[in-house]
Amino acid sequence: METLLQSPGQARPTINDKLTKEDKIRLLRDMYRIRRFEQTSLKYYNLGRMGGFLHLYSGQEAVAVGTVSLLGPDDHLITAYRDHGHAIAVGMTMPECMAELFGKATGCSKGKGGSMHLFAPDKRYWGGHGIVGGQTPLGAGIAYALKYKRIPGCCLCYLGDGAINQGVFHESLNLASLFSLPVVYIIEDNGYSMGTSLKRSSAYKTCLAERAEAYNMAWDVFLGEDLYEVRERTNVAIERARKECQPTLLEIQTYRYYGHSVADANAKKYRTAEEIEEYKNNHDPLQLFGKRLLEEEVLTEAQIGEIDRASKEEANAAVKFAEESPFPKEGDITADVYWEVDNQTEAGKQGTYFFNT
Amino acid sequence: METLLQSPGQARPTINDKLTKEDKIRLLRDMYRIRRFEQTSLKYYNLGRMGGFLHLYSGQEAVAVGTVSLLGPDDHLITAYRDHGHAIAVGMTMPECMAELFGKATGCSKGKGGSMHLFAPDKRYWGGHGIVGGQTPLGAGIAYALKYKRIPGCCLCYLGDGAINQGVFHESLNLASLFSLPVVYIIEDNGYSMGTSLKRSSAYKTCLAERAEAYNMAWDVFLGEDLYEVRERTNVAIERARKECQPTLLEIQTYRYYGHSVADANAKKYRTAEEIEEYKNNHDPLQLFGKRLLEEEVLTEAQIGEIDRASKEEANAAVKFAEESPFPKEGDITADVYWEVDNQTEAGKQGTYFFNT
Amino acid sequence: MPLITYREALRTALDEEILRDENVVVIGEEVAQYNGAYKVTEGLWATHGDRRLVDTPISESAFVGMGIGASMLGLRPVIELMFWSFAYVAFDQIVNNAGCVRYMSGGLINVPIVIRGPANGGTNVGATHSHTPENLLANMPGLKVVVPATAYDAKGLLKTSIRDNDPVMFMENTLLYGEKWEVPDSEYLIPLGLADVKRTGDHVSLIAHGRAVLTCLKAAELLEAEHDISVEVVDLRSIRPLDEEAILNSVRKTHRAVVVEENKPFCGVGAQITSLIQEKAFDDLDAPIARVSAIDAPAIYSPPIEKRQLPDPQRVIEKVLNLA
Amino acid sequence: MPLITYREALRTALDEEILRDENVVVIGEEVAQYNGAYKVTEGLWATHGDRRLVDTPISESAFVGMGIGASMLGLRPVIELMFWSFAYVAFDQIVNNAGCVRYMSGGLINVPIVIRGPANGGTNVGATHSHTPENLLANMPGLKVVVPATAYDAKGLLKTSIRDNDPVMFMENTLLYGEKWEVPDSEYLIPLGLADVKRTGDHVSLIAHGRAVLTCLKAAELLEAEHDISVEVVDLRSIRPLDEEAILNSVRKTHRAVVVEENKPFCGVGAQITSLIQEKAFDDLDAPIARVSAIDAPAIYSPPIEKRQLPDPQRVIEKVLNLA
Ligand SMILES: Cc1ncc(C[n+]2csc(CCOP(=O)(O)OP(=O)(O)O)c2C)c(N)n1
Ligand SMILES: Cc1ncc(C[n+]2csc(CCOP(=O)(O)OP(=O)(O)O)c2C)c(N)n1
Ligand SMILES: [Mg+2]
Ligand SMILES: [Mg+2]
Repeated sequence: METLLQSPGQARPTINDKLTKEDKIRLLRDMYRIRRFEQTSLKYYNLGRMGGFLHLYSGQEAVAVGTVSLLGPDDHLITAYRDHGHAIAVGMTMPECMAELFGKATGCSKGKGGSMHLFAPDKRYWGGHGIVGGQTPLGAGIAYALKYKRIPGCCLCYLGDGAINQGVFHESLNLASLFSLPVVYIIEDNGYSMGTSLKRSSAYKTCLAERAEAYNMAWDVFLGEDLYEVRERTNVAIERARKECQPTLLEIQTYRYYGHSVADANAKKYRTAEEIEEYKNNHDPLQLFGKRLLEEEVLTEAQIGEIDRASKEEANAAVKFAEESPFPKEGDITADVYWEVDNQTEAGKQGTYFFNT
Repeated sequence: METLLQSPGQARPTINDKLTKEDKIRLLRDMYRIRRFEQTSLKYYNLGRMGGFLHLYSGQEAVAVGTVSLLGPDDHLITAYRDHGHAIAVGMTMPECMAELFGKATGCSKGKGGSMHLFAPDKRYWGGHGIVGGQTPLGAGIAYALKYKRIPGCCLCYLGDGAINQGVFHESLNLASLFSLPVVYIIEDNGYSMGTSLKRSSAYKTCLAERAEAYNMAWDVFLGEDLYEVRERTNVAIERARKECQPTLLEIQTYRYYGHSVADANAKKYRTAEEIEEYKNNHDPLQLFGKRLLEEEVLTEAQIGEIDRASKEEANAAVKFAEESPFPKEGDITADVYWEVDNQTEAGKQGTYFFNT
Repeated sequence: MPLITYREALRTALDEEILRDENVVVIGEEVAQYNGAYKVTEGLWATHGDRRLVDTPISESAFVGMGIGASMLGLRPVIELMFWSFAYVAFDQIVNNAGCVRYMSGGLINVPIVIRGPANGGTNVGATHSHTPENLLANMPGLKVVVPATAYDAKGLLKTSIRDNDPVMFMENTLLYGEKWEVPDSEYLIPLGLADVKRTGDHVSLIAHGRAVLTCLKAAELLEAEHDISVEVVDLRSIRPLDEEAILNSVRKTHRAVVVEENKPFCGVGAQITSLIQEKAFDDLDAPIARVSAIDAPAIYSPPIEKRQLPDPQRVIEKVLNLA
Repeated sequence: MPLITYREALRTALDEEILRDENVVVIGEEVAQYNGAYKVTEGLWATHGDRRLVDTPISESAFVGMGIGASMLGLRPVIELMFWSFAYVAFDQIVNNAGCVRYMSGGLINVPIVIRGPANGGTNVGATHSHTPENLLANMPGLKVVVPATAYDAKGLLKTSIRDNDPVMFMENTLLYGEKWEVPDSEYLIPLGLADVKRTGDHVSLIAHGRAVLTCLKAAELLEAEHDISVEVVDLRSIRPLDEEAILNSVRKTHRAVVVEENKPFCGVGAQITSLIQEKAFDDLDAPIARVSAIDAPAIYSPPIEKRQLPDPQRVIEKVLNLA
């Protein structure tokens, strides 16, 4: 399949034309909300309020917000461990998200999953997966279920540029193409997997998305800093999934400002300070979309400032909620393991489910 | 990488020109020896003399014999479970091979591996692997060791057309390309994985080898019925490995006459009798090479008949050897598990290695 | 009652459940057009077509994961592994996705998937093809593990497993596919977590699962006939959930136990059963609990020797006779 | 003797073995330029360069398999898994290739590979990242499993493992990397299969491996101080080979045993140790063997609750006090 999608950089304005003023403001606000949520979570992580990992999405916001904004009621998504952005984009509230990071019983996963494992199936958001590449066949499976049930929806399945070297992703691409599944794989290519640059982890010709060629699958590669562009290019793939029931592999080039996780002591060793600054100054998706909306006279500088302030406030309120929430109880450890046990069905009462406890 | 290797079908005669008359006779003889060895093993399988699976190679002989004939003292090979052809091509004697099928202590693996798990490390033949695709990173590892030790050799790693959909193969291709490993992956494309045709198992554009493009790796695809052609085209890849320390993915199109294994009850359901006959009549590698050697006046019909007869006799003698050989003893079950135990080192005597026995 | 094979019992279970529930879909290598590598699904593709029986490439990790994803949306995929040995290329999907997604989502998701196929040695296919992973998977809270020993159990347990709302690892045995048992025509279900006393006795309890149950039944007959020892045989049927009460009740009656399995011994199912009995029925025991497992090495190919590697009635009898 | 961290002990072992043997090569994600995700390999790339420290893509299955292939030709790869939890995407390579190739070749091949990395819960990284697969891998004849509890043991055991001619699964613990112990400057080796009595006592034996040993030592102190119970702590150090004699000797002296592990209970290492003791020291036991394991669920994220999921001295003490 030739690079059907590789139309020149210029996004045709059709899909974005449909956006109302309110839509546009919501898109900008969601990017701010993600940014401020994460910066706030970082502060409390450093204060010792949460454990484990915290993989920040800052710099990549236009990808989650842009792509998720295209989804309708029959569309689904699933991603990896760098998952706060997608969670908030899809409508998870900050308190339930923050409480999860704090390990509280009020968290979206009752404090059981943590930062890497956020879930909101009511919003058709299927996680939050910690094993690199592990979500990729699940994404195919969600698409499979849609097709099986004859629902014309799709599943967006995100992964990192490092994740493309997990074998299961390759197997999934073959299945998706062979079975014509309505899945859109989105490589969020931020140039690094931990401390390893793209060039050091992947052999490729021109780009990673080109690996789709091997499976006779449509693909596209583009910059992820401009929210309109993200929407425009992703929409082609989503339409292909919904209307033709065909998969696509997208590579959206983006950047993360922080280290791999907050614990990444090397964050500034494998990339230069200049590289990071250059992106922040010239490619920041919030700045770029803010400027665009100023130009479009959708918003004033002051209004953007207000959005920013409100986002911070919302994040702080989420912290307050999280701090005041209770931890799960020790007895909760063995809840939510088996559906049949949790629902006290006959099956759940037959035999021993938990041992030596 | 453009299809560097896809020169037109016509093999340039250089590498084959170096073959002496004796070489040519040996090549033909080895194909006959494999064919007759397997037909004989089939007969005794049907007589209940062996257990488990027996995956026959008949129809594919020019691939193993042609490719292996190019190997020098620093070259290695590893394959899947359809491994008798490679074993014999590499110089394993019929008795030790047959005895293995019979599960005898005199077998190449002392009756421990069976048909799918033949090994001859002294001949740089590293198996015989039963898990589809499982040998593909091992092949990269053998090449890795050669490069590490600065030995200018290569490793041929064979797999089936169905095996290309195991994730680990894709991971291995990326590693081989990224690390510039002297490995030649050879897809023995016989058109089917068990009862599933190529089209039903793999999404691809023009051929399977083209998947190498994704990894910026050289590749080639050609017919495997003509032994000269196999040698000529494979030699390019071997030279690339030895001299440039670069990997190649080859797809050699071939055919198997029997079912997937002897137990394949459907052997004639997923392909037509005509398809099988057509190959046997017009593409049989033994017939074709025999004809070629007649044309070249290397051999007479009678001499070919003599080769055939001798091969059968050798196979029958191997059966006799196998039948007269002892089975392993029950006590042998726990031998060959740990090197340190087998060699009665201090380490092998410390602590308990085997339990409840 | 009609005598049918273990294979037919499984097939009937699949057939009935496909008809009963639109969400049941059978996925795996060669399950449709080829009729199944071991013919468990024979005829189902002809009857139910492409939508309900789906052939896949040799990509266990992806099609197991696909099944898990689809099950999150309410499908009830029955994934066939041609051999359970091939689960090791899909191990991450089974453990981390089937096993942990419910937990990590705080109970928001459930994964009603069945993964099934043969898990046994004894067919001379070498170590790579002879794994018995019931202990590995039962180690994982979140997964269920079922190992039927007869056609009757196979049918009733498979139907229950398909209707179960949690992931069930269902392990069959190629050596049993052709064996026949009485199986009623009418529908029945067997709960998971309910052991079956396959033979009652007073002097010693043999506790087993899968094909080892049949080995125990043969041993029991011989022990009774030749040594006047009255043997009870407890078939666990499901490893997780586990019917602890049935095990303990039997041991409290007989005061002696031999745990028999075709599993490898180290951290095998027998180790857990032993640990359970000695913890909860210590004072009832008149002798140490004995164990019979596969001889501790990778599966040997050599056909007559592999037979000796697996527990046989003789080894069970010796253990029973040696009980203090 | 200098006090050094568990991490430094491992690093020194690697450094010494890299220098000693040209065939030792360290391969894994971020082990070279990044200095290791947990800094175990810090500085080694700077000293030894690209040939001896090799960064890989996130392809565990391929680089573990590559290591196995290379080891067949005489290299001694030390493969770092960033977490042992990620072994599940490489499980087939570990079990079938590292574990079975020697056997299936009738002893013609050996696989002198070490696979190492942290295998522990307790760091609030959720279920996917908190697996402890020592029981799964020790189940496999052909593999060796080593779990050091201190810096001293970590160094001596890692050096031995690298020189061992069989595949060794070496499991560390992120919670211990920063802890210090006395470790001599001079070279020493610790054999596999040799347990270490970390504390002697008369009334009860605590048998443990890995970090659970430290939990037992704390419990022992408290039991002695507050309850006048004299506690022996046996550190298995290697799970396979296993020092059965050390376990049995201790139990024959104390007549009581509690087996402690951070493993999940069902078919965990504790089950096998229990099965061993009751089989071979039945008459020496004055009480059932008790077990303490991780509470039986996937690892919970919530930091204070995950602490409770793992064995702590209090749980060990309660079990000891409850021994009949
Ligand atoms: C199978 C597996 N191997 C390794 C890891 C550890 N790990 C977590 S994230 C990561 C880097 C992934 O990079 P990329 O896919 O580019 O995603 P990004 O972090 O840039 O979003 C690694 C190595 C893991 N979680 N799972
Ligand atoms: C991981 C795994 N899955 C499935 C199988 C069962 N199996 C053995 S061979 C085979 C077909 C392989 O076909 P192909 O790769 O084309 O090789 P061929 O048999 O044609 O030589 C299958 C499905 C296996 N051995 N390993
Ligand atoms: Mg990345
Ligand atoms: Mg094939």
